[in-house]
Amino acid sequence: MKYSYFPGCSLKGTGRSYEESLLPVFKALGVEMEELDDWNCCGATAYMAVDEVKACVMASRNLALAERLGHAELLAPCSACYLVLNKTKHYLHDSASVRGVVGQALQQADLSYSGNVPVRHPLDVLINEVGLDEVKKRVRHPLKGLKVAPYYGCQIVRPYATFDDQYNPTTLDRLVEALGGSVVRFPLKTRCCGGSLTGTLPEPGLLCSYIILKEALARGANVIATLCPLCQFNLDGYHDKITRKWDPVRIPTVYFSQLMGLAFGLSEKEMGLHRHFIEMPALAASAAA
Amino acid sequence: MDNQRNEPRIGFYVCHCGTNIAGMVDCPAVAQYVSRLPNVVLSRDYKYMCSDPGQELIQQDIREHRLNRIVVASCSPLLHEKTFRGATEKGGLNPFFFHMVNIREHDSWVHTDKQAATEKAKSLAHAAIHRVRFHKPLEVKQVPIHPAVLVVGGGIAGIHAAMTLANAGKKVYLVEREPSIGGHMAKFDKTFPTLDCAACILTPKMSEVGAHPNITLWTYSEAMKMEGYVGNYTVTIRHKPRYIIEDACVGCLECIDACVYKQPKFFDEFNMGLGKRKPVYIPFPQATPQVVLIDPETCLNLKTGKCKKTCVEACADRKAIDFTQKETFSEIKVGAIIVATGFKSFDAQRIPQYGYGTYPNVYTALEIERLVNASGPTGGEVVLRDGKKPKSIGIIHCVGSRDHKTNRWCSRVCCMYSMKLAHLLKEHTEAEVYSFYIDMRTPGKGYEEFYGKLLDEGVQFVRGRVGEVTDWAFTKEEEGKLVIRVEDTLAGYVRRIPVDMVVLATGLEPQADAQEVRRRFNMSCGTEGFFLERHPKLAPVNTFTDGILLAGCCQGPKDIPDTVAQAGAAAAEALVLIDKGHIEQEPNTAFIHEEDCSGCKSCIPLCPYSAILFNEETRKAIINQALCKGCGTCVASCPSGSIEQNLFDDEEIFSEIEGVLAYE
Amino acid sequence: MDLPRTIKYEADRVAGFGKEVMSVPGCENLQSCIQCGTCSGVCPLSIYMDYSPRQVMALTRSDFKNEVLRSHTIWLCASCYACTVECPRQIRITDIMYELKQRAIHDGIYPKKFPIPVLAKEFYKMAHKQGRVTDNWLATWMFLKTNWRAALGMWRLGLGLIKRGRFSFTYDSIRQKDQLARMMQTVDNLSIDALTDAKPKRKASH
Amino acid sequence: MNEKQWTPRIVAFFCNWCTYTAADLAGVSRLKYAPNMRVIRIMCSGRVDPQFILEAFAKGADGVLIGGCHPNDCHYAEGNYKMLRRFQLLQRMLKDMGIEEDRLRLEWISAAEGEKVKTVMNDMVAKVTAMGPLGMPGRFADWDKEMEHLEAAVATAEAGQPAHSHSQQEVKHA
Repeated sequence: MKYSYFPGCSLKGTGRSYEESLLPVFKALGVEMEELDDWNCCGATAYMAVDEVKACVMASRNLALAERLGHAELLAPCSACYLVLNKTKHYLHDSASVRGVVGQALQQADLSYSGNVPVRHPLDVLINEVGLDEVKKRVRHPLKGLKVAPYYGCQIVRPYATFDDQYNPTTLDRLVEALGGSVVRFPLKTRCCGGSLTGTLPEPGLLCSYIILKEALARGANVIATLCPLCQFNLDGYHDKITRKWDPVRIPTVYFSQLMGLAFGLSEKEMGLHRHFIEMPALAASAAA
Repeated sequence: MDNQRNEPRIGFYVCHCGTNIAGMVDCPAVAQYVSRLPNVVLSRDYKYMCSDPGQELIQQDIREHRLNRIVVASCSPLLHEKTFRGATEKGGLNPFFFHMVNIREHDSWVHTDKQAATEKAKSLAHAAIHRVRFHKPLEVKQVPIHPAVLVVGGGIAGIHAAMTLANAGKKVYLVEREPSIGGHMAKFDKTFPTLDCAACILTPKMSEVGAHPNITLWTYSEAMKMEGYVGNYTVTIRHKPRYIIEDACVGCLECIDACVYKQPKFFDEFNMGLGKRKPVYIPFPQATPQVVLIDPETCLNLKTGKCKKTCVEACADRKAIDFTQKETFSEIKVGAIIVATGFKSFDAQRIPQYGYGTYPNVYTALEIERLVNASGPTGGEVVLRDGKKPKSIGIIHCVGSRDHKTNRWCSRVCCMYSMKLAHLLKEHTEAEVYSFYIDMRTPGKGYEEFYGKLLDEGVQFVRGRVGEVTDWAFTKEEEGKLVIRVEDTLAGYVRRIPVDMVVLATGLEPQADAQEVRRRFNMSCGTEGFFLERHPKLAPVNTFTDGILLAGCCQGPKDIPDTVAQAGAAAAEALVLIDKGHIEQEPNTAFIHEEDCSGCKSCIPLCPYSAILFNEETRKAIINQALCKGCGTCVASCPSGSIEQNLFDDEEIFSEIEGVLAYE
Repeated sequence: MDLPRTIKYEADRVAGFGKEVMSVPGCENLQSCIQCGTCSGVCPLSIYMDYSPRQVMALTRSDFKNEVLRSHTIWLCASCYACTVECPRQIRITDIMYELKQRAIHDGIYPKKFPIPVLAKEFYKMAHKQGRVTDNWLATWMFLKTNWRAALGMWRLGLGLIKRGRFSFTYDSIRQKDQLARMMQTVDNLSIDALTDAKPKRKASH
Repeated sequence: MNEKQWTPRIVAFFCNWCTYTAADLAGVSRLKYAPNMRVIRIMCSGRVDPQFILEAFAKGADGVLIGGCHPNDCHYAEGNYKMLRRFQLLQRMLKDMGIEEDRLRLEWISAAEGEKVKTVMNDMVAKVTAMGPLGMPGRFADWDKEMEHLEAAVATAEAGQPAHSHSQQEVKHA
């Protein structure tokens, strides 16, 4: 299996531990990922607020690069990138005029896009292509005793839910169980973490994060698993502020790929866990056991 | 009349239909155009052709101008063809010298360009003028009718229709697929807005049905197949085995006490699983017929063959239990069929954000009906699944209604039944009751007054569709409760309201097998899946198949008063058919010109009614006029052109084709 | 005491605004809104909004352009799409919010000193210029432009990021910046007509 | 008739029970569609004789639409299947005659599908408009002329030397 790979800005920036963990884990499973050459910003959420058509053009450049690279499908691990790339595909499909503008812009770069590159999330590929049986085979240190709150965030299931149920997604739950961890029932699975509001308007933004952290603790979880760099940043980076505003709700938030790496026997360092603010003693202990 | 066979003298009338037609079609111009066509003696435009003066005009013109063909351009023939044929006949002509042009439904109502619409009207009129010249005088066929009626479905609609017909002295077969009649209404506690007890008004009717000499009641049975045509339907009924000989069972229920299962432990369908039953059971105390049944899925003897059969012992010499019963079939002949198959309650799990099936204290309205019912699983005590009494209750309206992702329609009864439940729950528990609605719909006699009463009682009405029901707490008061998050759109705030119990007012939708039933009885369904009436205003209980009538919620959501009224109307329509003793059949049958028939037999296998026979002596095919339904398939395929169809003959259609393509 | 009048006159409406928004692909269903409030009921941020999402829908449909574009609501939308998937009329509320944000930025009538539109514009500029976005610098610029005091409050976080090797000191960027610039120029050069069904009121550049 | 802009004329055969009723429903629902269709009511799509369709084309129709009940829903059990089989044969024949496939269309429209009547009508009118006039009456006139030439040629040939190929040459010239 070989995929084109679109990391997105976050995975090269504050979310670099996501990439650091994802690449070796997928390699271990025999999934090859080739990074798009000279990819650009996906045209994310904030960009859409200024100019949607230009956002589509930015996203289309990446889609066109993927088409030129020639692998059948494109992997986008960041939820926002995944959403924007898929949204652009929908726009291109639905609107002839957007298609026209994008086509002309791509011509300037000697690129073209025919609409045939599916954009998929690594979790989707993991469950539906690799299969949990393959994952289980590679588990060397089952995540015993780890109580995981599976947190999907919003943009991976909405509005273009394709690989999981938009109300009660279960792919991450099943993955955690395959790794030997236990899953707590977490009704806030898809509730918004506050997104970029945590930085711009701390009160409403951080309240969103606080609720998720508080509820994960209330339900007995000792770690939150996530699949989005912004969610990870919000749930991990603002504990000081949240504690000052409300109560201390210290619980680590890690990427699903990091949990996989630990279960596969890779080290915390290799998984980039040292880059997080909240450490996970429970995880370390169980992984070593 | 002599002039009928002479050179055609056509009278043409174009109807304004007020402004319905005249607003888009230039009626005088159409009349003017037609007046110049060959054989047209007279061409008029008139405000309302279907009115008495309009019909009188036709009759007068026939007499004064010796007309022998009539063409009216107005609405759909499905609406007024009969009217104008009648007028033609009263004028002294054979009614089939009339032809109708549809310039309303097919023209003025669907176009926006007046010139184009007028052109279309002209060319359609032209076709009719061409065609009517070839019309022939025809006789209406009379066919005797079977004076019995089949009612499918034993809810309140079926019960009322059956009783009405039986009281009029007609033979009725009432078929119900559940073990007892009563339908949804039997599960209700009280009825809105009068709050009279559902059982008190329904059960006397149920036992009357059971005892009526004119009614054959078949429960646990289904109408499987229908053949024939209006007046002469043959229906096959399947009787499921209940492992009880109905005639021998006296309803003493001793077998239930004697069952080897000492405690009831199986899912009780009638109480939606809130109660338990044994493998041998009666669905509810007032069930009609008062006959028990045995569930083969749970009965030890039927499952394993190893049981002490204490029930048989208890039944003793009544010998009503028969473990060898198999399903049986009967065939009945009826003149008309009333379909009253009811509705299905929306499956609340399809809206996962309301938590039905996830949180035990989220209930459907139908479950609450059983919970507040004195003969229900808790004896009328409203308690949560853990036995505690709720202190606060939220009722959510429009669950699976007015929602483009599930069902788009308003289910019509939910506002009212939600308020009824709000009243009953308040009465039973003294809890704080919240009612979350989008729009309050109370259009019935005494309904708005009932809303007023509920407001006075202090039910908290919140206008807003609930976003979600969750079990995570943000404040202290929310801990351990279900939390309803909603925008109170009138107060202008988003609110979080903690409650102990959530009630989902689920909407009404078509039965799961509605499509199958539709095919079985040759009906149509609307886009939402309810059975389609012939005309929404003027034929609300008829279907497109003569003699198949509709009653109750299978046609669309409605409350009990409307259901009963509609059932009465369906019974009346059935009586109209039966009391006449015969039915008149459209004479559009096919017949064979023997002299032209080559005897190739290619028509014979095409006829779905086996109406075509082959005369071995003459080596010609013959069509049995009594069996022919007039589809015309054989006509279209006869290689020698020897088959003709009345009203749709080749020359009539060819002339119509020529007419619609004639340019001015 | 100064009591503002809350009545609205017909002159307060901007005729055609609602229709314009509804002509954008994805925004058509707004016409069928039944004001049930499901959007506000599920929105995690509605509790901070001056107008609830439902009210924004009503105001937009009724041409109250100034009220809508000045509202905090459109900027508080974190685009989690909860409203869009729950709406019983399948109105794509999140997309409408985007459309309104674009119009507010275009008309320059968003609430001043409000950091979100500033972030959006900075993001746009950086992505435009570099082809990629370096998140820590983006945040830094935003704070400097809106509320530099708040930036001081973030020093601990910044330090944390540096300590953990998550802070990029340089801008990340693509190689073929000129290529991207040419593409964007093409979009700017395209006449408004070419986009009528996509962006009815789109101006060539911002 | 003065020279107006050409618009297609389409003849439709609608079965009484499903499609005709659906067209009534479209009317009652005040749906709007193109005014080029002329509907002829028949009891069942099974009644549609291939000759009707040929006649319609011959008399100047630019398209023919047949509307019947959905499979399994025919009021007369299976008249629509009979139509379907005829339709498939007829389409091959029309192709040989140089009549484009899209000019003849068969649609299953149930009594509840008023909306579908509108879409089908509009779609068909758009397609036929794009194809332009069919002009069968003119073509028939040409063919008639050809026949005359042919007959004349045969007559001459029979009078003189019996050269078969010669007469065919004549036809091509004509």
